[in-house]
Amino acid sequence: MFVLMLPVMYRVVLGPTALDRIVAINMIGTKTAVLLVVIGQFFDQAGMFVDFALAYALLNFVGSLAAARYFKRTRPIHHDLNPDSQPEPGAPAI
Amino acid sequence: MKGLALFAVAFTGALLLYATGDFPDWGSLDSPANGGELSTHYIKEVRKETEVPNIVTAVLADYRGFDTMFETVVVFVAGIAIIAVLRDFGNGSRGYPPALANNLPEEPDLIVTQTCNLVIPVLQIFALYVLAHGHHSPGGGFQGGVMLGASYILIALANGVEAAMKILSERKILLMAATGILIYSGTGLVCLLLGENFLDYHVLSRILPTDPIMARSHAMLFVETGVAFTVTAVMFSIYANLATRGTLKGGL
Amino acid sequence: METITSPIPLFACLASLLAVIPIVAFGKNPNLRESFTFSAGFAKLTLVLLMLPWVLDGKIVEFTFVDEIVKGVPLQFRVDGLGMLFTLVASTLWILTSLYAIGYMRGAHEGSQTRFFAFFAVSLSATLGVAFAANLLTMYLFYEMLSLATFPLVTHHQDREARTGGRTYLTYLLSTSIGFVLPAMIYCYWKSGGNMDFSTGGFLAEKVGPTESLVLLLLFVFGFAKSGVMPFHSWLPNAMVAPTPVSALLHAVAVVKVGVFCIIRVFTGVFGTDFLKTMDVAVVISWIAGFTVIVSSLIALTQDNLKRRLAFSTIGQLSYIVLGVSLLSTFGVTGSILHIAMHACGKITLFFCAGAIYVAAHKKYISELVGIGRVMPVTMSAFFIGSLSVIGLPVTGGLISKFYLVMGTMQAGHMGLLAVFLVSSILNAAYFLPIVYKAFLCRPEESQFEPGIKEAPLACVVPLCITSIMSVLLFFFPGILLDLASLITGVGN
Amino acid sequence: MIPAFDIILLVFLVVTSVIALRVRDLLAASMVFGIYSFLICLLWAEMTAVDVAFTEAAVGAGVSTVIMVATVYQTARRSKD
Amino acid sequence: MEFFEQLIIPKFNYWIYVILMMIGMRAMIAKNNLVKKLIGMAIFQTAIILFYVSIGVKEGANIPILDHHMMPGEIHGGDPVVVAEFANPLPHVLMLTAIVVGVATLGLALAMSQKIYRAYGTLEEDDILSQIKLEPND
Amino acid sequence: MGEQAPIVIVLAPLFGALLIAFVGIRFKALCLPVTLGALSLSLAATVETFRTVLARGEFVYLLGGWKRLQEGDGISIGIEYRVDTISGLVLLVIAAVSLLVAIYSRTRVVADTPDRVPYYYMLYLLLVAGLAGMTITNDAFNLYVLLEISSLTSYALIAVGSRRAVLSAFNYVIMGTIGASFYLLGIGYLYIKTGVLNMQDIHAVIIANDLAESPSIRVASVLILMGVWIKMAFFPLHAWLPNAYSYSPTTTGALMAPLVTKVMIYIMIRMMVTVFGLDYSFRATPGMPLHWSNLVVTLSSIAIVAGSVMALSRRDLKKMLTYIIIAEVGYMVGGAWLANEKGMTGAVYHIVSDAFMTLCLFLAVGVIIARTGQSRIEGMNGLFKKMPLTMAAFTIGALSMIGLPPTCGFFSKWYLVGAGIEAGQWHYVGALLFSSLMNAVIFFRIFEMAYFPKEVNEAEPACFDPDAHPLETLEKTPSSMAIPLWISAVTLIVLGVFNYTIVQWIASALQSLNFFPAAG
Amino acid sequence: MFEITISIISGALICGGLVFFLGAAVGLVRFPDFYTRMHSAGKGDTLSTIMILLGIALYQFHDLFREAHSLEEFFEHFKIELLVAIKVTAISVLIMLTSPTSTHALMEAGYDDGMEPFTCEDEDADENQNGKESAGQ
Amino acid sequence: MYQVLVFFLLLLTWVIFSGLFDPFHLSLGVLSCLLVTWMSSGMLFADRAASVWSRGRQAFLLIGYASWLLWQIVLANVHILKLALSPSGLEEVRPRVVRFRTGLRSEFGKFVLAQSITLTPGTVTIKIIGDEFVIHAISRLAADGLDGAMEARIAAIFEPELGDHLAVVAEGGHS
Repeated sequence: MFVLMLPVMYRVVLGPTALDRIVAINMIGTKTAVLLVVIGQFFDQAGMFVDFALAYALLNFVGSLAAARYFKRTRPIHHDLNPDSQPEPGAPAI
Repeated sequence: MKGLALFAVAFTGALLLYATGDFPDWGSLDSPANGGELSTHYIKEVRKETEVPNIVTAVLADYRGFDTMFETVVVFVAGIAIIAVLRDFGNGSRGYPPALANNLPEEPDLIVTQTCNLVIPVLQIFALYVLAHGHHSPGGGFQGGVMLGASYILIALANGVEAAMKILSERKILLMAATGILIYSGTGLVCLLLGENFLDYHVLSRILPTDPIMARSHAMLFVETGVAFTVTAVMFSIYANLATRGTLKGGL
Repeated sequence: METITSPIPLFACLASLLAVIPIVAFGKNPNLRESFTFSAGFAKLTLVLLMLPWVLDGKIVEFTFVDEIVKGVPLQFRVDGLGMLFTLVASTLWILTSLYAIGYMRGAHEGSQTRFFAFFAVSLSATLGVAFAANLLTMYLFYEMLSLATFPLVTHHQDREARTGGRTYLTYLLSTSIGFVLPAMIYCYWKSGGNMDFSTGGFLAEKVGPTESLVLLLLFVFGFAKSGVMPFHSWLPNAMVAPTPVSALLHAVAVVKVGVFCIIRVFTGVFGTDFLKTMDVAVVISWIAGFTVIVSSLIALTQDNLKRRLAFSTIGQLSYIVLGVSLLSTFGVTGSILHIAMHACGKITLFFCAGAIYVAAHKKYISELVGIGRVMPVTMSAFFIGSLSVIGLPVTGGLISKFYLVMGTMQAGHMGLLAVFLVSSILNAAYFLPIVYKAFLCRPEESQFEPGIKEAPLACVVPLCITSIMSVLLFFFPGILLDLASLITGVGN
Repeated sequence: MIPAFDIILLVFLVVTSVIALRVRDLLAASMVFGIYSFLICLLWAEMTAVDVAFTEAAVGAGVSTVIMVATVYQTARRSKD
Repeated sequence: MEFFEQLIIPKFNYWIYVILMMIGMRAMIAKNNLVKKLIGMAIFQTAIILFYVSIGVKEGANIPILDHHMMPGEIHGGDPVVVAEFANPLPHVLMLTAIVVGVATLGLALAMSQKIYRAYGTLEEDDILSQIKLEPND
Repeated sequence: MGEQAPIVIVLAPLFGALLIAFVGIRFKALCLPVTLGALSLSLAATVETFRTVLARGEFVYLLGGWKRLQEGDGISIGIEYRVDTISGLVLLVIAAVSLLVAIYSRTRVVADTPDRVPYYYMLYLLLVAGLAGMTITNDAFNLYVLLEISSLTSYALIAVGSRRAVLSAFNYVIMGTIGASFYLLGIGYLYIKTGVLNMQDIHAVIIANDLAESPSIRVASVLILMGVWIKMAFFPLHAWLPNAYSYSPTTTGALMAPLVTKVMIYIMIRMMVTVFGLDYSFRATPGMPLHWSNLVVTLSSIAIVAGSVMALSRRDLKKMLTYIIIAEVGYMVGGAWLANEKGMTGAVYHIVSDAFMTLCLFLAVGVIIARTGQSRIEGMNGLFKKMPLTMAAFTIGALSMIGLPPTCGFFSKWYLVGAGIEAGQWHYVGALLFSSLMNAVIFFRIFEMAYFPKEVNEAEPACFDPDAHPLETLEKTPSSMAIPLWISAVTLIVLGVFNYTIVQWIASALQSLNFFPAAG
Repeated sequence: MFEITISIISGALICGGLVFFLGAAVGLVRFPDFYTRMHSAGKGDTLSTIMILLGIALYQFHDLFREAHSLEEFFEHFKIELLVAIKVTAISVLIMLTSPTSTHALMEAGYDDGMEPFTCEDEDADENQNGKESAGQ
Repeated sequence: MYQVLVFFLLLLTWVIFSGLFDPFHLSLGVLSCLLVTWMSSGMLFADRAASVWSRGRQAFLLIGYASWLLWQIVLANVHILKLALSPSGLEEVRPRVVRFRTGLRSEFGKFVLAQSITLTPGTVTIKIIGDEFVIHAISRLAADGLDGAMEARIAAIFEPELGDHLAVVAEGGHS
């Protein structure tokens, strides 16, 4: 499973845009919840671990939603392939 | 500056590594911390003394309950502090740069809203479950509180901060946060008024229909509830303020 | 030695301090204000005189405010002969100075007189505190208080000159006292094992070695920079920007005398002359003082400003005292103690005169004083008597103290220092007598004074007359002073 | 504890922390920080610290990331380093 | 090699924590962007938490929650508690507090950075400093 | 009551803050009375505690009633409070200073932060609670939590000021977090080797297992020291302090400057004495080329000199005072590390006296700012005439700072210099005297400015940024500002005159320790 | 027997989940633009998670018939395991609910952000009634 | 009535979570459920007036729908898998943006539809603007798969009155 996480990490690292990263992050988050349950199995205490896997699943959603909302609430950035060179559109000119 | 930082960091790192060789092996059973009298006592005696299976909760809320009270106060302080620092009471905008161009008009998204509507009650009931079952499974006041707070954050994310503020207004937040600490410290204070030391819960058996040991257990639930109150309120308040730059209007 | 515990020293000290309250309160009404100054002065003198018989009986008056302000050291007053003598001089002269100050301040139309009188009173309290102090710490406390309380007096005019003068004044006094006296004092405290009481034998006796004592002595002598020992003397001429009553009382009597008083205390009370004699170190101090005497006299010769000349003269005279006490001989110490009183009377007279001249004729420079004896004969006569006293000529008190000092030199066997005395006396004469000569004996046509000028106001003239008379009287009746001095030196008169 | 998990997670952790600090887009940085706290949470769970893991889960996923995003929203998204 | 076995392997966690801490601390001091600094701060704090939690780990131990049947309330007497079976709860308790403190600090610092942004229009430390230089200063 | 007094010290401000949260938000006028009430209660409890300590010696309050194991001889399983005369003194200082500043704040808070008064007072009270708790607790980790409370509140209290204040508060957050984290790490290193958290237990375990030589403990001590030093702004680590204190609102400066650094110094002393033990702190470690305490004393000498010099170069009153604080921190750290009883006594006494000195000066400067609208030295022209009473109090504070008798500053210097001589640390003595002189120069420069009438002076720019609140100047000093100022000024003299009593109290707490003269 | 069956089924589920996860991960790497990656992530993630979770949920029962001293104890075990299984299922339901939502939300975010979808103008473009929309305006 | 329903639903959730049936914890559960009901009962269902029976029916049908959807999800994943893993998969990626109008009225219906679209092969909902769905399809095939079948199923559950109309469309499209 961790091995499978590697390609996802690849997206996180390279990403080209923030959204790509966020997608990958969302995925990792979901998998984390799964992994928690797996760890619970290791400890033979799945009952305990399920609780916070559940919490995790719920809260992970909050994180991605916030990120998504960020984009929704900002003025569109005109993308080209190198977003890092873009100036911040919302920044006041001082 | 950079060089200095590098030096400081390297120095600290070297210092820390210097001591690492001296540590007991990772996971060793008989290191002073693990095999020591203190943790042994907690593990061995916790059921006798408090009847709470989750040792962490017992230590958190009872043995080191005072720490936890102040942990709650830390949260409270954070809430107050953020309001004090950031809150824009409408007349504090002297000389600031013009409002960011970021604030687009609110348009709730059907899918997100619907999902949140479904998720939020579940999240809330789960949060309360976590709070109530802190004795038996991981969790407790803080975790429950954060999740409850997160549920309000979720409302804000789905329907905008203002919608969430309608449910949990700023005044309510403050009251709730203060009530949380009041519940915690009030529990302690009742112990004090009953003639024992602060937070010495067993004396609560005089007013609760239980024996002293169970009184400890129940009192822990009280204080966890207090923690949850504060944490809920403050977590939401932190979000609401940060997301709206303290105006509590518009924002993320 | 019998000890009397009595709060009188405290009251004596407080008399002027408490007077500050009504002085400030009635600042609007000059006459009422000054009446308080006077009543405080008289109250103080009365209290001091009350103690005089006890002290002369060889008793010691003690009063303790705080039992242990630091471990083993109380905040305590103890009145002994030396302190009594100094107090007597200071409180007597205060009354006279007050009278003079009224005349001077009103005559010269100075501003902020309330502040002036208030701080004047505070300074007096501090002076008394130093005089009564029973230990080094108490003394230091009042010493610093005096430095600070006199600052507003020195800078009374609040102009640029006053600012410079005041800055110099405080820089010298504070830096030396903090930089030298404080560590020395703490070192003493540590060495003596927590005891700082002045005692006849010296509380530090036998506890320090020669090098340490030399260093400590130097620290003390330079640290009490109010004594004006070179090279820490230049505050004194600069402080002459102050109104003349201040110069008169403080820089002829209180402040500078506090400096030398402290040094005497250090020699007699801290180390003990007997102990110092066993180590041949005090002679270094003697030579420094001797150097100061000569050099300051030479500088005085070159000064045209009357008050500055007086100031340099004061520096020299103060070093007499330091020199005397550093000789460690009985006569030397006696001479030093006497010289405090004698020089005070003489020098205050001179300052009063200088002030009176300024009030009456607005003249500050010696070169302008040609023929002034004709328009202000009383003042200049007093000036003459004062000069005699400072030079050490009969029939003034200065002769007696100088006599003792010279005796002390011979007793100690330092012939070189004897030469210092002689040379300096000649120099003293050289810088004072020409003034008198020009004032009285010049030809009338050389007089630069227009007819309108006459004697200064009565309030100015009366005090200077009194002080000059006192100088003379002290020559004839030095007994009481000798008695007091002998209490310290332990030699019967 | 599960040593294999432990080592993998720790290595991931270091990598993520470096990424979080190197990414110039602050929004991405804060999201990567979110991953960081996921991993941390797993790590705690793996080290038997369930309560800590729970807290970290709640805080890291529910609050820290969100408030960071909120701050980035209210300030600038690009960073010079 | 022996060094490796003695110092690295058994103390792997401690090594990583030091590395994380150094990363975080360097970011705190040397990063130019305020939010980056705060991310560094959070990493720094987690590193410390990692250290503490590592203290409490026991080989082969389970989570520090007693089973129900061990509770005296349910079945009197119960099985005796074997200390080695449960992880050390104390570091966990401490770290709960530390996490809370961390998030509180983070929130407050973020609030401050927003306010700084409002005042200076940037979050870059050097830009802010150059702006300050223009202001009247002591 | 006496039994429960220690907890009331901390709880009173806490409940005060809650009460403000309940009623103060709506009725803003109630905030100050509630604050005053809570602080008075805290002060009363402190006095009561202190009396108990004087009567009975050190005593322990068990929170949660968890007694030590094995009939009270074993390790502590809960958290306990421990009050001895030293912590009692520091508590007294905290309670008194905070009460005075609260009175003082009546007009200031409304003027500085008009729309957030209740929040301000809540933070204020919680800061006091945190500081008092830090002083009184005997549990190393509990100390950390309280440290964070006080840090968070102080960050916020600073950040409510002008925009520069926010920036400096941010720096403070970074530095403060590093400091607190170092402290936490240090506790971790102690815990990993000892397995306990109670300070006395840690010490006992170190002694019993002979751990003093182990690298972990050594590193722990370094970490804790570094952490505490950052928090107290010890010289090379001071960078956060000057801006933080000088740009913050008046009340914040007046509350924090006297208390925060002093409490941190107390904690350092506590760590040295209670946790590591003198034997550890002052003994020459075999592997180290430098004597441990020599090194620190040297550092503190540098701190003193550097602080004084930097203070001299400032033209802004508040800034100048903050640099003086840095120098004063050097006094106390050096004193504590002189390795003799006098030094430790002097350091503790200086905590008390410096708290009041700083208080007096900051209050006076606050009044000056309120009256003149700015705090540059050039702007003080003719203040002696305009506000003689304030300036008199300022003078007393300044004299105490310089170290002139009979103010308490003199006596602390007295003990410290004495201890320096005894320990043979001449450079420390020199630094102390140097800083006294520098202080003299600094303050007399101000006196001169204030005493002499105005000379030609170009328009002086205010140090406050233009978009801060417009500073309206008061016509006369309100009595709510004058009274605390004067109380603090008088306290300086009272503390000076009765210093021996205080020193005896300190000594009674120290006497069980076996001090020995440092070698070399 | 029961045990083995359960293990095999749950193992299969888990393996299936892992395969899908692999697909999603590879897709995430290989796909050309954000939207397509989103497809891969959103779907693969959901299903793989659900499958793994269901596998685990089933796995709970694998030791249902372990040594039990009494019927009561058996039910006790059963109850606990059932609860855990239900909870795990609940997680998967929640994920089923939230995962598409976040996929959608992110999609929309990208769309609103003006990210140009990589589209292929097919010959039969007119088949879509409303035509294609070039995003970003 | 509505709130009672919500309460019992929540209580069911609680019991699932809790797994402890002693009176103490149950009473805590009741308390919490009351609290949540009071706090956020307004969120769960849009139509408060609907009868219990209709809700029951909907729930029942929803379960059936869910199982169908699950199968669709599997299909979707296989699709993705194919695209991702096969060497020629990328060739088939022909993304496009599609818009279509729905006949569904209720928000919940739209929501379920959107979710289903997201989960089914090759399509993801980007936006809902009024009645219009903006959908991103990964390939032409996927875009073509967007027929009315799903809509009809949903309509059958939530909006039976619409169902007949839509069902016809579905029949037509499905063949």
